[in-house]
Amino acid sequence: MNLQSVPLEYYLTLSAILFVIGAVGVLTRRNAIIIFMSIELMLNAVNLTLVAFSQFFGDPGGQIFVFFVMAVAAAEAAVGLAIVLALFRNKQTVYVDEVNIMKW
Amino acid sequence: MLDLAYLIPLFPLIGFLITGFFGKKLKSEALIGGIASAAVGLSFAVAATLFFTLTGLPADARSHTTYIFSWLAAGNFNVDVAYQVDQLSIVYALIVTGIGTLIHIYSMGYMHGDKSYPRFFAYLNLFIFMMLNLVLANNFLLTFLGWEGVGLCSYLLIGFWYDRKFEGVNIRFTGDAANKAFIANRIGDFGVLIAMFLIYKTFGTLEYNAVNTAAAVAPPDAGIMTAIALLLFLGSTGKSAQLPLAVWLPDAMAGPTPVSALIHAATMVTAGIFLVARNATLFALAPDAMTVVAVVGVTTALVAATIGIVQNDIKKVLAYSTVSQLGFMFAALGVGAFTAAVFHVMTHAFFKALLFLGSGSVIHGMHEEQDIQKMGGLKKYMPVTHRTFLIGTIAISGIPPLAGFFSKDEILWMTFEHGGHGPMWIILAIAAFCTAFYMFRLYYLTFGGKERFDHHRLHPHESPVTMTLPLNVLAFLSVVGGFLGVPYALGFFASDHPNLLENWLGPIFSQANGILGRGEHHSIHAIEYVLMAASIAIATAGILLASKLYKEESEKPAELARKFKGAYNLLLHKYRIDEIYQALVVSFIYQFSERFLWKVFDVKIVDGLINGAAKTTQSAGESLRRIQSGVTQNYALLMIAGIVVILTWLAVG
Amino acid sequence: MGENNIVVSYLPLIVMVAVGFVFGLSNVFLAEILGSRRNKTNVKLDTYECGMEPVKTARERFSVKFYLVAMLFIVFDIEIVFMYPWAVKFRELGEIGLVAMLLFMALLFAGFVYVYKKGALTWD
Amino acid sequence: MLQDFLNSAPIPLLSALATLVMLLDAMKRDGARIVFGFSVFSLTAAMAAAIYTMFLPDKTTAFNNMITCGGYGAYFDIVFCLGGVLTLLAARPFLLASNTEHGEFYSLILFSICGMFLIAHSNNLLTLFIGIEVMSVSFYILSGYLRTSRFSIEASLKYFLLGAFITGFLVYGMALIYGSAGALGYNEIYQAVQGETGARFPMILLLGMGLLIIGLSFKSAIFPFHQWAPDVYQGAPTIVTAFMSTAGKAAAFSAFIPILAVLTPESSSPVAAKIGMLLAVLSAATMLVGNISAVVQKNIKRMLAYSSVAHAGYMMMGLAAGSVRGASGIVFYVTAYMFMQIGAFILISALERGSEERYQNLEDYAGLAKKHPVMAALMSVFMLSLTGIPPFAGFFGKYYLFTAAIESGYTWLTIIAVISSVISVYFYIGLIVAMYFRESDVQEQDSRPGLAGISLVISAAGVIILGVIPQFIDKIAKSLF
Repeated sequence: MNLQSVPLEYYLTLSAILFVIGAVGVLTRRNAIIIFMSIELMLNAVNLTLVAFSQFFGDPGGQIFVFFVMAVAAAEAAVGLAIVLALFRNKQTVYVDEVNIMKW
Repeated sequence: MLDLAYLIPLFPLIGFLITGFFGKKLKSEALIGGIASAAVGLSFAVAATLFFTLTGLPADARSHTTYIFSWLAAGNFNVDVAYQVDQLSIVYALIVTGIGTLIHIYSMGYMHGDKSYPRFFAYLNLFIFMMLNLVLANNFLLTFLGWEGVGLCSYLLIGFWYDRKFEGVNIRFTGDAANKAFIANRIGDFGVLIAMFLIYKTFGTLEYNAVNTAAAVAPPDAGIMTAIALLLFLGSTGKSAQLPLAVWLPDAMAGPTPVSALIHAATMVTAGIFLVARNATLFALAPDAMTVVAVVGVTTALVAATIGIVQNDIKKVLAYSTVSQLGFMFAALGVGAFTAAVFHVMTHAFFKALLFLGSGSVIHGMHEEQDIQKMGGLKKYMPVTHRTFLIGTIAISGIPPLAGFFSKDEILWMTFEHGGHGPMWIILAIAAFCTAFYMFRLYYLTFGGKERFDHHRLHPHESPVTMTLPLNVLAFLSVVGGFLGVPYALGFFASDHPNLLENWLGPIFSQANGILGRGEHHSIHAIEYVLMAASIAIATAGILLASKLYKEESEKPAELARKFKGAYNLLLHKYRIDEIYQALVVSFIYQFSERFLWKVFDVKIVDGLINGAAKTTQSAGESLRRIQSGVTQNYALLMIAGIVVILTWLAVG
Repeated sequence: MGENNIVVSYLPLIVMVAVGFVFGLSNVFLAEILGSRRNKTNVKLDTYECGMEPVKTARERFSVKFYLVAMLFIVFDIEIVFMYPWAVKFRELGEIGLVAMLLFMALLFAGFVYVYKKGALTWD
Repeated sequence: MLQDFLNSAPIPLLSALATLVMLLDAMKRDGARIVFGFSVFSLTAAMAAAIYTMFLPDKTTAFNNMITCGGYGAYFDIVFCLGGVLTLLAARPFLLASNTEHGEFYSLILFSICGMFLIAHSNNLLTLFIGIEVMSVSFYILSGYLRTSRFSIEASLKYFLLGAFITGFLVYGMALIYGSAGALGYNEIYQAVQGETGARFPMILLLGMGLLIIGLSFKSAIFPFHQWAPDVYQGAPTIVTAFMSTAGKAAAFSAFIPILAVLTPESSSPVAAKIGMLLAVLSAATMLVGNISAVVQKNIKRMLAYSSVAHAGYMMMGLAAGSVRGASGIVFYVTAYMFMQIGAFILISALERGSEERYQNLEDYAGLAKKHPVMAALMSVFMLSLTGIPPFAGFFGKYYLFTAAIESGYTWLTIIAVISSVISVYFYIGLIVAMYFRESDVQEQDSRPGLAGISLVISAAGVIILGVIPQFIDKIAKSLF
């Protein structure tokens, strides 16, 4: 059951795939909440990279970074939800493609 | 002590800031005018102090540069804000601040009740500040800043009453006159700018002393020197209203009269002379350019003087007189008589400011009437104005011992001695004759003879003391100012060097004089006395002719005008210079553009280039804005695309 | 040998799955055997959900106040992650660590005071 | 420990004061006036502390090398505080006019400045990340501050979604750099990049650098990551835009300079050349896109937003140059830009007086010189400076950057910069022409700027003073490196 037995590349590849899935989600979904969830997925993919490197180097710095990324993600989630709520009250929609009065 | 030079421009700057920003808050006119006048007065006090400090120093130590701060520095290119106090700049500073103070005081009376009273004084103070930067600068760039600054102030002040009617060729409002001045000056500035580039390229610096020394020690190619000198002179013709850029000055009379006196007679228009005098060495190294300067000066002097004979607007007569006198100064510069030119700048500042202020007093007393045909007999209504105006008129006509005689006679003598002995002297003598004639014509039509105005409508009155005081001071200066430059021929019995101004300015021009081969020798030529007598006789003749024609009401002038109808009309219309320019600039170019430019060049090429560039920008903007769809995810898509491209390029490329 | 190893190491998991499966199934049958057979009303046959109606429209709209509390919960909850590493290294960090954590808690408390004073926790 | 606090005084001081401001706002009902006063005091105190640390004898680090002290960071602290004070002074009349004054506004401004402090002082990827996020989250909220306005909320949503999206890339870049260098601290990264250990995963390092540059480019609105800027700057409350577009941009560049110095220690190496070329290309594209797009705008805030994109492009020239002169040029430009851009936006905010209808379009500015001569004159000063006409600050900003680019061999970049400056004349001077030479038949009631007047005068004075004695700031800027 030694984590070290799984090569670093596997973690990096997995996190890259997760990251891309998240990015694709941002580009394809219309619902602001789901877009934000996709962003969270991207952040967690990065967390995986950080933890993998941290384990690889035996340096706790990367893991500490992960904590901060999580805290920041939580703060962003709170703010994001608030913004989406305010948007819904204002325009009765959470679909981002319907929010485009400012353009050109 | 000499480090205090920065105070000279500082006070007017403070004055400008106060009157400009808090002028509206300060309700009292006396306070605003007082602050503005005091600011210039303090500058004058400082300048005078520095002057006396300089006199206490040995002649070769009378140049001091105060570095304020480094303005621009990049590599070897270094320009400081630094003020250079020396014999030339202190003379100019004294003229600017001294006459400036008097005109500020005068303006307090003249502008009384104007709705833009604070604005006027703010502009005046700003002008003084800029003018002082121009003359005190130790390098071309700072002078150029002042040069542009005075141009701006001149523009603002000509157009001060921007919605008033004003007659002129293609001019209907004073604002148009301001624009005309602006454009003519821009042409000149272009020359100065190019000259600066050339100077920097040739000498690697823009500091006056360094440039002039470098030029004297190792003169570069004569072609470059001629180019530099001619370009600088182009700038001078713009600022000092010489042919072919002289057209703007008469129209600049649209501004308030104190402005005409300060800017368009005493100070700004002599900036061109300053520029040449400051770079005397550069000009001395370019003899061809010197000839051009002399010829332009002489021609302008004559042309403007003849136009002045038939003008009927009191200020326009004075304006053409100014152009003509400036021509005298350039003629002096052109023959290498730098001291004589500066001397004439000074005396001219005295009597021309006096005449303008006097005319302002007349206009004030006549309720904005400017046509001398509708005046006459003002002698008894305005005694002080009359007396001082008469002094100014005599001074400019060149009757000894008033100031104008000495400076004008020195120029005449120098052009005779160094300018080919004959032709130039004769032309200038004719110009001098015209000067005496039109000035006395002006005097008689205004103050003498019958009253030609409507008594029921107009009640001429003497001006308040704030206006008459400067008149008296300037009149005094016009009387005694000439003794600063007594020629050796007249003063040899009192001293070996009776010409105080020449002694004073000597070190400044010694380099240039050395190049020109002028020693400091003095000798008495019999012919000098003959010429002196001749010039007095010429002036007297002009005066007598004027008094014969205009002293009493008579039909003679009208008769003459009828007899020489062609010449009269030509003069009345200023040799049709404006119309010629009109024809050249508008008609000719119009035809040219209609036939060629528009149909071939413009449609085919310019449309393809200029409009094309503008259209390309516009349409590029239009297509770029399409990318900005307003939809968040499209932005994200572009970002992703950018990220992919960048990362691929980093990884592969 | 490797294969053998894997089987051995996963054995407890297999056992746990089996036990769970057996326990679940047996409970279903036990309920049928032991339970009362009288009064089979609709209410009694319903799934037990702590008093809430189990079947109704899925598109119910919650009060926005739920979201508010949820957001506050996320923010305060996540701060706990900073306490775990501190707790693990508590002894080595010593006094400075304690002071730093107190400072951190004070900041959190300031946030709490702000939330409370702004009335974000009052339901009505 | 105590020494650390003293050396990094502005950061803990402002953090504590900002928390106090927040609590004060919660405790005092209807006490916005007091909160405002205390906020201004806090910023002034932080600025004093920054000036104090700027004159520390030597440049040190604090808290286990997490942040740097004094010097470079302190200079930026002063700039941020200045921007904050100018914004706060103008914000109060703006908020009162739109009847939306709440204490949160002030504490959010303070918190965002805390974030900027961290960015400028960061000596570790972690502090950089936290700083960026503290600033950004505050900005998300501030741009949606007028939550009943559909413009404001749309701006907020767009900014938030795109900002969070790019945060993912930014952190990914940091993770990759960490993976290559094996540490998060700048000092360790610097050594790793120079030494043999740095070659561990050169490709990962390169990709990490790319992603980090991309993340910071978004924050400073560099093409093609600029598209949020026009929408957000237009939609956000004008006073917030004033702050975001100046201090926010300054903060992004304050992060750029040290991190690039760490990542490309040898300016002659192929990696440095590659990164330099990338920055130069981004810079050129940004200037052109920003200025060309601004030409066709009708809304003044949008026009200025595009122009701010273009100015980010100018500043990036200094990064591409990669020299001390480039870096000090950026420092000067940031300072000059702070005054001229914040002045222009504050002026708009003072004119619109809380209405989202007034003074939005360029045509509304016709004849402004007759109605509000002082306002028109100030606006002209700002526009001339933005165009880069001497003797205003903007000219010297461009001058320093252009010379820096030429010295580093990017002559083509300078040519593009000059061309795009010429394009920008069209819309900057266009506004002046509209104000002075067009007539308007709309009657105007008196509108006094109130406290915003102080901000405007300070900004205009700054623009002029920097234009007259640029050497003063330039010398300071050069001494920072």
